Amino acid sequence: MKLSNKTKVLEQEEMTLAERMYLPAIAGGMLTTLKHFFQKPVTIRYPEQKRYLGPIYRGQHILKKDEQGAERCTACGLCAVACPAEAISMVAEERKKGEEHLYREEKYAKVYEINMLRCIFCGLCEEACPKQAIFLRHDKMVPVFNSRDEVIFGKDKLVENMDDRYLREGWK
Amino acid sequence: MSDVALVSSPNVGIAKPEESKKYVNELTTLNLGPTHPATHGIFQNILTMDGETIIDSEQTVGYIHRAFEKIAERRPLYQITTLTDRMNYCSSPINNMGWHMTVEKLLGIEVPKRAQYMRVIMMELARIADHIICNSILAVDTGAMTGFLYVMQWRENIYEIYEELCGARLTTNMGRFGGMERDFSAEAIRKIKHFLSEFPKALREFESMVKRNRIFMDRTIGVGGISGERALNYGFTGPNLRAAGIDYDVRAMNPYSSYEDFEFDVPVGTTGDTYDRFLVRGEEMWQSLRIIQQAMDNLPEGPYHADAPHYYLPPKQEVYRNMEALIYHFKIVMGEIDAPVGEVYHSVEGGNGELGFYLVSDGGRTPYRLKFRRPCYIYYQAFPEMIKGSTLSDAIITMSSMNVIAGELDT
Amino acid sequence: MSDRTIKTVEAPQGLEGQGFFAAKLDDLVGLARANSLWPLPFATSCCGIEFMATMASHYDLARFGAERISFSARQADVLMVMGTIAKKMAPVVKQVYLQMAEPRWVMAVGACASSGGVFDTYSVLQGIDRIIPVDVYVPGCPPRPEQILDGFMQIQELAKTEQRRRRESPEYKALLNSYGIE
Amino acid sequence: MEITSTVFTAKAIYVGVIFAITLGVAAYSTYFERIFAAFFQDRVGPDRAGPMGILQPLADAVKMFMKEDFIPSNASKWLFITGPCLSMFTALMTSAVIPFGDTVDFGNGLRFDLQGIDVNIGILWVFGVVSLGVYGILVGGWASNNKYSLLGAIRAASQNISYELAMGLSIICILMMTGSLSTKAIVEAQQNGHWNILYQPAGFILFIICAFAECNRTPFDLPECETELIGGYHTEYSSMKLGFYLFAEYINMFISGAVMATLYFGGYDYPFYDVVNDAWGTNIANFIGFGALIGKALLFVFVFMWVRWTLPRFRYDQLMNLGWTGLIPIAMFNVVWTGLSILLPTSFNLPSWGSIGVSWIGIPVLIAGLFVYHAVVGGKKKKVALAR
Amino acid sequence: MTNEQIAQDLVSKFGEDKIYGIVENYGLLNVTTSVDTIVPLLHYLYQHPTFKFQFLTDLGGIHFPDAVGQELGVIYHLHSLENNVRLIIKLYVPIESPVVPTITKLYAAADWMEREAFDFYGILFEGHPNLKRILNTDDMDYHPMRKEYPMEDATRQDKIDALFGR
Amino acid sequence: MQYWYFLTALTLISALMVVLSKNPIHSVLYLVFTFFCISGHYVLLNAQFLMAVNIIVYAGAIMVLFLFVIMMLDLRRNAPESKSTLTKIAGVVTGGTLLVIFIAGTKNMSLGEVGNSYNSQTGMVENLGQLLYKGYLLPFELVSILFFVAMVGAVMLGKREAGERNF
Repeated sequence: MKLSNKTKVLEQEEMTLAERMYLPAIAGGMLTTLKHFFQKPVTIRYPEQKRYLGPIYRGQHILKKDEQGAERCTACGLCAVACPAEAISMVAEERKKGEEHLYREEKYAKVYEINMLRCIFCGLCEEACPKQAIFLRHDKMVPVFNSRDEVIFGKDKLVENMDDRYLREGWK
Repeated sequence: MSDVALVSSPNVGIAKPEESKKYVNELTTLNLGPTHPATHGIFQNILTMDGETIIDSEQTVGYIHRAFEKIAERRPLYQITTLTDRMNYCSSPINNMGWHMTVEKLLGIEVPKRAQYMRVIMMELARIADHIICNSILAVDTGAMTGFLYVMQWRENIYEIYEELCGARLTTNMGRFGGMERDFSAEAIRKIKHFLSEFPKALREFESMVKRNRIFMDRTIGVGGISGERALNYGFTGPNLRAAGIDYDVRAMNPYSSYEDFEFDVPVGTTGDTYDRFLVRGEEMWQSLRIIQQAMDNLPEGPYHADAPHYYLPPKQEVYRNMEALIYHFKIVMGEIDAPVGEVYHSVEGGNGELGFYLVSDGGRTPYRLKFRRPCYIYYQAFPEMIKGSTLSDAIITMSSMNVIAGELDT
Repeated sequence: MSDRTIKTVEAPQGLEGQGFFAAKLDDLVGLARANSLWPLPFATSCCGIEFMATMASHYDLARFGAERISFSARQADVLMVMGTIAKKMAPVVKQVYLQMAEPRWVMAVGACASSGGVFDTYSVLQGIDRIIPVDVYVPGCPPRPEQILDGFMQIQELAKTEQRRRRESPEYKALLNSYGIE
Repeated sequence: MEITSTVFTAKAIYVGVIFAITLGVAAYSTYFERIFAAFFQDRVGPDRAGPMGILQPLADAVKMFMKEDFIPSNASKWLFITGPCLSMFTALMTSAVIPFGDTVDFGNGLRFDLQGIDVNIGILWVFGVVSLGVYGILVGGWASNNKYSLLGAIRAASQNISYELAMGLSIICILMMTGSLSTKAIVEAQQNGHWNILYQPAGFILFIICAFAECNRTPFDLPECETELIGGYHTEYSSMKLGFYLFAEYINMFISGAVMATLYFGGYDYPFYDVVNDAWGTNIANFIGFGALIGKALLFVFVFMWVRWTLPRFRYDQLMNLGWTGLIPIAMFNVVWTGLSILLPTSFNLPSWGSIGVSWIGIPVLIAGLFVYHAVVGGKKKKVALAR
Repeated sequence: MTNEQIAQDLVSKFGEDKIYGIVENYGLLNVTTSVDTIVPLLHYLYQHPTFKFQFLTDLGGIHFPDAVGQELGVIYHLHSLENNVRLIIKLYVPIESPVVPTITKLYAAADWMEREAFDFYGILFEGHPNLKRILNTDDMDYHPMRKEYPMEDATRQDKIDALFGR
Repeated sequence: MQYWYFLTALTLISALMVVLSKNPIHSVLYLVFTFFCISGHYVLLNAQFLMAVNIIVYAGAIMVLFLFVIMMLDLRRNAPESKSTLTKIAGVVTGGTLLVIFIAGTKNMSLGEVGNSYNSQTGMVENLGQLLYKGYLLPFELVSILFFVAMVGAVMLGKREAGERNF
C-alpha cells in the first residue's frame, strides 16, 4: 500500500559469495572490535570521577533560605499538590513574633517531609513553588538507604545550610 | 440490517491449526518468562514445542500493570506528563509531547514555530534512542554483545542532551503545554551538533558489524515474518508495519508539530521479517538524523513557548511581583485551568508506532477518561502467529525485534 | 581525568609479619564476596533501561567484579529489582528470591520497586519489602547509574562486614520467617 | 626403559606442573576474558579487586566455594554432582599427550620428555577425550531436571558429535602429511619452520571452527546461550559446581589452543631455535620452546575471546547445516587436495616449496568451486524460498 | 470524502434510529450506534468501496455512572488509511447487562482490546474467543476502571492525607 | 595381572549394573563405563588404537546418541509400565535357553597356553593398517559399502515428507 510520496523501499539484497562464505564479514567485524581494543575506554570511574550532571539536573531537594538566612517557604502547599507521587507532606504554622530572622513569610512549614523513596524527581514541585523555596539540587544525588526508617527527609536534611549554600548558575 | 454481508476480512480465512493433524511427537511446554532474559523481565509466553519447533504459544501480560488510565482520571492534566514518561520509557519525550499536543488541541493553543522545531529535534533524538536500543538488543539476543555497547555510548550522548534541556536522563518530564519549559542552551546546541557529526560513524560501524554478516542475516531473514495485510488487521503501526511493506507513518500522513516542513523518507521493508524490521529501524535512524539536521539548520528565532498565561506557568520573577501572574500560577498548579468540555484524539508517531491519546474532558481539573493507544499492546498479540512453526531461537529474536516495551504494553 | 587513582580493595586487618600474613577468614571471605557479586537483574521497566546504561561502557558495572550478569537465580548473589512490581508479578519476585542460593542480597532500585513510587494504585505492590527482605534501597525514578553504583557499593559494604555465619543465625531466620520464608 | 623411581617422580612433578599451569591459565583466562571484553567494548573491566583487578579470579573462586551448594529437590542427585566433575576431568585429561617441549637432558644420562605420555595414538587420545567431554554437559543438563538445561544438554551433544566429524577429517590431512598419530612425531615433523599451517591453511580454518564448536564458544555457544536458555546446562548449578563448569570451559580453550599450536604451528618450535641452542644449550632452548608453546596457546585463547565478543551466534539448525553440509564437504575436499599436494611435488620433482604452492592453490580452487555451486544451487534455493 | 458524506451515507444506509449523535470533535467524526447495529456497521465500513475503514486504531470502554441505562460505553476508533480519515463509533449499554458483540472476527487487533475493556469495565463481548482478564490478576473480583472504585492501594502507609486538595 | 583382575571385575559389575539399574539413563552411563573398562583391556593388550577407536566411536558418539534419545523420551519420567506376564515368561525362557547354550559351549572348553604366540606389536597402528589395507582390503571395502548403505537408509528415514516444514 502506498500512502505517502515519501516511501523508500529497502530491499533485502542477495548475499554475495563473499558474504555467503562468512569469513570476510567475520574478519571485518573482528577488525572493528580490534580497533576498539586499542581505543581509550570511555568509562567514567564513578566513585573517583564524577560525571557532569548538567546545569539543571534534578537531584536532592533543598529548601532555600534567603540572603538573611530566613527560610523562604511559606507553606502554601503548592508543591504538595503538584507532586504526582504525593511524596511531600507539610504542616503549616503562623510565624510568631521574633522569628522574622528565621522565616521570611508570615506562615512557615513547621514540618516539611519528603519521602525520598516515593519521590520521582520530576521537578514539578520546584516549578510549582511561587516563592522559589524548593529546588532540586543539580550537584547532589540522594544517597542510598539501608532501611525504610531513613527515607523520610525532614527539615533537618532539607533546609539549606548557610555555610554551604547552594547556587545554581544554570536556568532559573 | 441483514443486507450487509459479514465477510471479507483477512482475519476470516485464517484457519486454526488443524485439529485432525496429529503430532506423533511428544510435545513439551516451555515457560518463557516472566523472568527470562529475553523477555526483558515482563511478560510470559507458554510455548508448546515439538523438539525445538514451536507449535503454539500462549501469552500472559500485565506483569507491570500500573493502572495509568485510572491514575490519569485522578491527576490534573499537567501531572499526566509524569505518567506518559513511564509509558514507552525508551523514548519518553515523544510520549510527553504527544500528550502536550493533545491537550493543546483541546485547549486551542497555538505553539510557536521555534518550540515546534525544538520538539521535533527532541522527538527525533528520542526515536534514535529508542531504535538504538531495539536494534542493538536484537544484536545482543543473537549473541553479539559488543555492537550494543558501541551504540549505547551514543545513547548516553542523547541523554546528555536531554539533561541539558530538562535535567533528567530517562523520564524527562520535558515540555509544557504551549511549548518547552526552557530554550536550548548553547551547550545543548553544541551537544546536538556533536551528536549529528559523530553518531553516523558509530551507527555505520554498528551496521558494518551485523548488517551484512551472514550469521546475523541467517538468523533474521525469513524469521518472524508477517504479511502486510495481516499486520494491518492486527493493528500494527510504526516500524513493524512498515517492515511489512505498508508505509503508514503518522508524521507523513497527519503531520504534527511542523513535520510537513522537513524532507524525509518513510522506509518500508518488503517481507515483514525480522531483518526487515532491523533494516527499517536502522534506516529510520538515518532519516531522523536528516530531520534533526534540517531542524537545526532552520531553527527559527522567537519564543520557545506560546503566549498563553492561562496555561503556561509565568516566570518566577513575575509570580513574585505581579498579582495576575500569581493567580495564574496558583490556578495552573492547582489544575484549575479552564479546560473545555470535549473529546479529542491526537496521535503521534512514537518509537513503536501510532501513539494515540483519546481524551474525554468534562471540564474538570482531571480528564474524565484518558485512553492511551499503545502500539505495543496492540501488535504484541500477533506474536504467537508470527512464531508458529519456528524455533525457540527465532521466537526470541522475533520478540526483541518487535520491540515490546513493558511499560507501554501494560501501562 | 586528573584523579586517576582507583580505590582498590584494602587488605583486611590482620597480623602482618616477615613473610606471613594472617587475616580473619571472615574478612577474607567477605572481601572475596564483595568483589564478586553477580547481579540478577530483575528489570521490569524504566530502571532496567538505566541498568543497561550502568552495564554499558560509560559506567561499567564490571569494574566491581559484577561482570557476569546472571539470569539464573541459582548463581546470582544480588537480586536487583528494578522497576514496578505489580501484584501480579509479586509471586514471581518471591519465587526468584527463594531460588537464590545463600548468601543473597536484595537491592530495590528506583522508587517503584522500593515503595511503589508514583503508582499508588490497586495493581502495584507498594514496595518489594512487603514480600522479601531488602538490603539496600536506591531512590530515584529512575536512579542515575551513579546511584545504582552507589547502591551496589553499599551491598559490597554489607558483604564485606557480614559475618560468615550470619546466614545461620536465629536473627536471620527470624527475618525470613517474618516474610513467611522457610 | 624401566620405570625407575626417578622417572616416576619426574613425571609426577611434570604432571603437577602442567596441571598447575593449566588451572592457573584457566583461572586467569576468566580475568583476561573480562579485561579483554572490556577493552573490546571501550570499558575498563574489573579494577577493584587488587591492583588492576588481578585478584578477581581469587575473589570469584572464594565466593563460589563459600556459596550455598544447592541441589534442586527434583534433580537426580548423584548425576547432578557427577556432571561438573566429568567436565573438569575430561578437560584436564587432554593435556596428557601434548608435547610441551622437547627432551630435556639433566645429565647423568637422565633424559626427560616434556610430555605426559608419548603414546603412538596421541592425537586419537585427544580426539577421544574431547568426544567424552560432552558427557559432563549432557549428564549435568539432564540431572538438573530443568527444561532449559535439558535443551542445552541436547544441543551440546548433537553439536559436539557433528563437529567431531569435520574435525577428524581435518586432522586426517595432518596425519597424511606426517604419517604418524603420535603428537610428538607431528611436532618433530614441523621443526625448523615447516609448520603445518603453511601446508594446511584450509585444514587449519576448519580445525579452528570445529574447536570453537567443541568448546561451546561463540558463535557456537548454543548450549549455554544466555538470551535463549538462561545459561543452558548449568542453569541450575550454583557454587563450585558451576565453577567447575566454567573452569572446564576455559581449560578446554587453553588445551585446544595448545592442540592447535601442536598440530599447525609447530608445537614448541620457534624461529631461531638453532641460534639459541648454540648459544645457551639445548635445555634453555627447550624451555624457551615450552614457553613458546604456552604463548601460542594463549594467543589462541585470545582469538577465542576476540571472536566471542564480536560475533552473533548461530541458530541450532544453521549450525547443523554448516557442520554437515559446509564443513564436512570442504574437509573432504581438503583431504583429497592434501593428497594431491603430497603426490604432485614428488611425482614432478618440484622443489620443496612446491607442496606449499599446491596447498595454497587449493584455496582459490575451493572458492571457485563454491562460486559455481553458488551460481547453480544458490539461485535455485532463493526461488524455492519465494515460492513458499 | 468528507465527514458529512460519511455521516450521510451511514444514516441513509442504517437509518436515523440506528445512527445518531453525529458530531464533529476537532475534525473527527463521532457517531453513536446501537448494540445490534455495530457488527453490520463495521462490516459495511470495512467493505465499502470508497471508505475502506480497514484499520482498527483503538477500542476502549468508558463509564458514565449517571446516564441511566447507558452506563457503559464502547468506543471504536476506525481509520481509513487510504483516505486518511478517522471515525469514532460509540455505543452504550446498561450496566446490568453489558453485552456487546465481538468484532474479533473482523479485526484481529480487537482481541486484546476487548479483553482490556472487559478487564477494566466488565463489558461482555459476546462471541469473543478468550474473554478473560488480561492486565489484572485473574482473582480480582471487580472491574477497577469503573468510577466507583478507588484508585489507591488500600495498604499504602506512608501518606498523610490531611492535605490540600486531595 | 592384578590390573586385569581389577578391570575385569569392574567390567562385570558395570555390565551387570547396565541390566539391573531401573533408570535407563543410569543404564546408559554404566554402559559407557563398561566401554571404558573394555578399552582398558585393550590397553593391557597394547592395542592402543583399538582403545582410542572404541572410546571415540562407542563411548564418544554412539552412546551420546543413545543418551540423547533416552533423555528426549524420558521427559515425563513416568513410571515404567508394568510388564505383562507373557513378556515375563518369554524373558525367562529366552534367558534360560541362552544360559544353557552358554554352559554347553563352555563345558568342553580348555584353557590353552596364552602368551606364547602373543606379539605385543599386533595392536599397533602400523600393523593394523598393514593388515586392513593389504590382507583384508576387500572385506574392509565391503564393510564400508555396508556403512554407506546404512547411512543412506538413515538419511531417507530421517528426511521429512515433502511439504512439511523443515525449519
